[in-house]
Amino acid sequence: MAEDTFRRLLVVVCDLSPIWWGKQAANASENSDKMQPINAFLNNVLVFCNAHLMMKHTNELAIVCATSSKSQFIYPCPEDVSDANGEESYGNMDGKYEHFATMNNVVVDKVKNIIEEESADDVNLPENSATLLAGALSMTLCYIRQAERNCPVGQSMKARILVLKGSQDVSTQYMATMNCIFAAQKNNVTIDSCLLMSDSGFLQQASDITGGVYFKITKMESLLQYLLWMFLPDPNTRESLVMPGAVQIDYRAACFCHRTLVDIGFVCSVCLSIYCQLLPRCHTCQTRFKLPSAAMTRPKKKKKEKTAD
Amino acid sequence: MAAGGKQEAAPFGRHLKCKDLHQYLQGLPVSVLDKLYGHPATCFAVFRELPELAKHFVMRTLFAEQPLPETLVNAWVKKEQQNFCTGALNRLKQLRIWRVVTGWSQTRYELNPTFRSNLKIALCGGGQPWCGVADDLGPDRHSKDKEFLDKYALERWEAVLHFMTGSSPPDGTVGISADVVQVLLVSGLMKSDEQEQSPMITPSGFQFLLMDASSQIWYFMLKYLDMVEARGMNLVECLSFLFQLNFSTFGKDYPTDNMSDSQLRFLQHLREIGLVFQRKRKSRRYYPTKLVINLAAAGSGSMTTASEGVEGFIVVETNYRVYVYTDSPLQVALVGLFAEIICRFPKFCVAVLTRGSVSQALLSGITADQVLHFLRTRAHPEMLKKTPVIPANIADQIRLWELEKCRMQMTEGVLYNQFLSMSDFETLRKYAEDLGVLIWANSNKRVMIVSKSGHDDVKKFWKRQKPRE
Amino acid sequence: MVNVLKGVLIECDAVLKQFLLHLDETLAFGRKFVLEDLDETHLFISSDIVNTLKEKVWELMDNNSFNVTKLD
Amino acid sequence: MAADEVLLVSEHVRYKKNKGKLKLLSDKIIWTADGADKPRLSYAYSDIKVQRISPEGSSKIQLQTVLHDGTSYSFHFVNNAYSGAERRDRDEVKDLLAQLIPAHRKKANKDLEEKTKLLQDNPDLYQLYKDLVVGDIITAEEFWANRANGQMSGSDIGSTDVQTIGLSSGFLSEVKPESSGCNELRYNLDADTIAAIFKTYPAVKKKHLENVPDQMTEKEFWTRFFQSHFFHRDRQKTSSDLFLECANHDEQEFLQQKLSNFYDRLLDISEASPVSEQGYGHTKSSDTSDQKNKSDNLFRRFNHQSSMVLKSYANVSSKSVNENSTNNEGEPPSKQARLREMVTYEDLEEETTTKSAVLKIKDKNQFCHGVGVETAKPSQYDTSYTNGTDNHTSYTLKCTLDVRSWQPDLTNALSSDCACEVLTEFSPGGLFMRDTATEINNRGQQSVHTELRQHYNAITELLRHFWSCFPVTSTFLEEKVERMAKCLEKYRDIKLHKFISSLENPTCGEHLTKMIDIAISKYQNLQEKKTKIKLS
Repeated sequence: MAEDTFRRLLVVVCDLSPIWWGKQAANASENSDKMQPINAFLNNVLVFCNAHLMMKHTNELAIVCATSSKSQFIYPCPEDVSDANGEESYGNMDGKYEHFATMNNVVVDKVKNIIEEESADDVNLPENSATLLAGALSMTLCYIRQAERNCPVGQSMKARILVLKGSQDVSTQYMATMNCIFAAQKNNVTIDSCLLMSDSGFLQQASDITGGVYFKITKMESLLQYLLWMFLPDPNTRESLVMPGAVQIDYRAACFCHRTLVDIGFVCSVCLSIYCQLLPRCHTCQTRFKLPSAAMTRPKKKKKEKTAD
Repeated sequence: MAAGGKQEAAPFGRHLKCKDLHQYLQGLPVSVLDKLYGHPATCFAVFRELPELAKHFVMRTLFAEQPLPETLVNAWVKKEQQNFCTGALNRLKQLRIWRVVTGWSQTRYELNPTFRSNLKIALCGGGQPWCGVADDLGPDRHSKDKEFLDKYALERWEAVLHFMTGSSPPDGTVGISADVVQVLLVSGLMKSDEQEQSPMITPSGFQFLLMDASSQIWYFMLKYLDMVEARGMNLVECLSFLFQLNFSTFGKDYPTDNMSDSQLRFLQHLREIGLVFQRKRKSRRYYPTKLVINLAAAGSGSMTTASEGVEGFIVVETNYRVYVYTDSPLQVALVGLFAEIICRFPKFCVAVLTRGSVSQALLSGITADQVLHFLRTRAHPEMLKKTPVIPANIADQIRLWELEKCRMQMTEGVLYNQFLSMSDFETLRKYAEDLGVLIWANSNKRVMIVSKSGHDDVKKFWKRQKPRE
Repeated sequence: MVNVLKGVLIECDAVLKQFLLHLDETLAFGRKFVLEDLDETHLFISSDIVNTLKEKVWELMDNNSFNVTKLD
Repeated sequence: MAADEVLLVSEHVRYKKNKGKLKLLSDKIIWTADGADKPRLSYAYSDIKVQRISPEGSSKIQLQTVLHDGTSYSFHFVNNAYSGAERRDRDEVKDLLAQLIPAHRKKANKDLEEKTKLLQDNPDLYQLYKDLVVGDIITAEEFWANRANGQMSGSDIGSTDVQTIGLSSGFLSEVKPESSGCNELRYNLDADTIAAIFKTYPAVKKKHLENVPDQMTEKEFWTRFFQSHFFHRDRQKTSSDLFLECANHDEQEFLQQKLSNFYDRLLDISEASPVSEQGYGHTKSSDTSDQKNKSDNLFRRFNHQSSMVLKSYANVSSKSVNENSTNNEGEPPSKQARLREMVTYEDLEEETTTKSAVLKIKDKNQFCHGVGVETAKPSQYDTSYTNGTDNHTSYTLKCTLDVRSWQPDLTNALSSDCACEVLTEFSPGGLFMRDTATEINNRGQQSVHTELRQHYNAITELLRHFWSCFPVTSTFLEEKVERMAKCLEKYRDIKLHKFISSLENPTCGEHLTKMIDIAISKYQNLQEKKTKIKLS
């Protein structure tokens, strides 16, 4: 393998939706001897992040957390530059590499803050709140742009995103998410998706479009090993490793009118907006459709790729 | 420099080869190697320098404690990349990171348990802190900022280089100790004449000077470590300490508590050449400098451009002019090794690359690649924005000048001709070939040349052959 | 019967070989030094002349090289 | 319909002992029993394989037609008007049939050829044909009738574009004379050659029409033609030559053409000799008139050839052009376009930038975030996910408590057993590495995919038939609608159900069934309306 001189930036986007994790905890509470799911999950993620930094001294890391009310950078974040210098208590208490220790401590503090705030805000949350995946992705992409610009002269950076997500997709986010995905594709940013327990159509598309890996995990206790196996190798290394075959991708789009996922829909011939029902006029570009009488019965076919499964 | 170790005939002097970390470790006795893995820092450093695939092999087996059949490991890698897989496996075996487990029908590998547990500690925590449990020193009253540390490090290391060039160091800097001089002498970078007191720089020394700072330090450290045991110090302790420094944080102070005698002595040497800063010999804290952080990566030659933090100062133009923006007489002297200085100003000088100046450098044992590497690693940030960093015509011309030297290849030998029969010729040719002494042969002309050393054997063989016919 | 000659094998490009042959023919060193003309790129010469020859070739290169930087 | 043109009626023809009339129409043969309105027998000439007549001296005067599918029909001529009347009737029919059958067969063959070619060229269509026609869902005629508008017309357009095949300029020399000694040459002329000659020399055709049956025999005519053509064409014209007139006539016609609409500004064939006589600095050659005459003759022949070629081309193009040409100068637009093409130079033209249509988005916000939330109805996800506010808050609380108690202990993040388990899953043959298995699966899906496409093709074809009948204005359409509705039902019940039940994911077929259901319900509505009308 040719020695690649890229700085590799990994941005981990974690879904920390308290509702979803709380539900997981409730489900798992029967065998209560085990660690709480969210704690176990965070531990695993931290080890994985350490592992990424361990691979090469030029590797970089960022962590974004997304909840149902906001998305936030938890590492690196501007405040802890001052924090790290001030607080020597972060110092080495055990044999962990001190950079890892510092990073991990920052993450722990931040995550606790976020969850506290989240529960405080809880009252204001709308009923159907869902993880703000699109927002987190947008922030991540901005961060990556900035990181690429700030890259020292003579060096270049390759960035990828790893999304760790448990809660389900909401079709209201379809537009924003897809825009993020295409932005990532344009910027050559790979989006890897690691799904916890349930599949996500958005992320399937995200990984497929950007050339990343999509993987669903059902055995949470082995999360770390899955992460190390599937997501530690960067896209360059993956080419020489045998990876599991691709999954069937749910390419369904959400219609622009009701945000429902449709197998077959109506597509505006001018702006390509998708509708789940026939409209006399396109909401997006105001094109009037002159409908032949038979059009009602012969809608435009948009065959779904998925034929089985 | 190159890790692969190219087998090319060097007509003028020998190349200065710098082993990378793994080559160095492979050269160590097995017992030392096993002991080294007892410290997380070493495992970490060794891990980071592994080939990409090998790293993933280790990560995949780090938590899974079961021996793996070789075929399984091979199945992880795509068919067309199998040679990388074999390479990675060999490296892991040579470094004793993966061990062959006996008692199975197939070859099975297992991660070295010491390595596993210590790498896990580095990754996940647990175990003892790297430098032992120490009392909190509290904030340093004389704490130094990063600029100071950088300046200090550069000054100390340049003092060593100044000593090598024989030029007088700038005023106010302390000279170097006998221990360091000894390392320079033993490593062959300098040699001392019988008559003269002060040692002289060797061709290898010139090559050394042209390397980038981190490679220089790495090379120096390797030579130093070779002598550690002779000085009665513990190699394993020193190496662990070095790797510990390698992973330390710049600008942070570390306590000297819990350090062994060997390590304390080692620390003083490191202090002298600028790898760590310690205010006083007895001070209970020290600061690692940028020179030592990520040092282990230097040997692998992954740094193709100026190392981080050290600003480049050389501009090369397509008209063979070299502009050097520095006030360091040492750097100017180094440029002067292969370029004619035409004007000098404070903090700036202009030089020009000529055939004569480059030939001079080539004659003193410096290779074209080393010259180019020097220019590249010290290139001005503006230069770095261009690709290639060095203008193509300059790079090509320097290489061409080097090739000029190699237009004739001369090999001493003995020529055999006027064979009476083809069979005679073929027998002798075959014999010489098998012996590996045949340099050249032409069966049409029935002429062959054997090397001088092989002549005696071939002659004897011929004499033995002759009477029988 | 086999004839044995001691000397130095020179491997060089065809152009340089012609130059060496020219030196040989014009008795540039006062005598012949090429022992055997082997092929396009190989010559066998007597070993005592090697250093003089190197200098001569270097001189040739010097004469042939065009010094860009001296123009200004 | 031209098909109804009656070419011949023969009364007093018995079929299967029933009296009736035999009519030969322009494209089919029908037999109607006496007193009946509708013909009992009706079949196209193209279906007839062969006709037979009863032998001379047989008591019954009969004519038998054998069709391609093997069935045969015998007609007994029983005209008693006078003796031999039946024979005369029969012969009339026979003669006409003898002309019609080959003519229609040719046409039919051509049709058939075109159809097979179409099927071969278009595998989807072939599949459709197999599904619908071979599967007896619709008849072949219906299948093609629907195509006829689309594909056939397409091929017609194609054929007009195709140039009529020109004649080889050396066609006459290709008529190899056989010399049979003693100064005699024998030419074997076939119909093609004659047609070619006629085409090239319209005057000869005219002469042929004038002279052949009356003045001289065919053979005599051609003998004289060749004699004239090869021996006198370039010589002094003798007045005795029959074809001298022809040549003159040709020239006259040629002049006419010059003035007629074949005149082309870009093509000057009026001059006898395109070679300028001015000599370009040479002294004007004092050519003998004889020489000039010879070259003039040659040029004239060339020009004649060219004008004939142009004429044949113009015949084709003017057909299509004249229909829509209303230009005042009497020049077809194609010619104008050609002229324009000749006199305009691309690089002198101003650069025209094509403006692409700009997407007009009324409300950017709406485009990015979708149409207002008020239209968004709560999806099923919400209820299943949060399951009411109580759970929702309790979950959040639980999670908060969990995180609050979190003391990261990374050393136990992963147990060796779990890691080994995963390792096995990723080993060849493990849960995620069933490469061979997935491959087979994929192949299966591929075939499902193609099958699904076939069903789509077939059903849309049927639906096209179905919907094209609306509005139902004639009984024919009514019948067709009924038939198509039945076909659709049949298709759904037999083929589609089988396919859908074989699918792993039945939703794929939903759309197909839905399309059919809509059609069927439409048909049922129609039926209901009809019955209502009838009742009222």
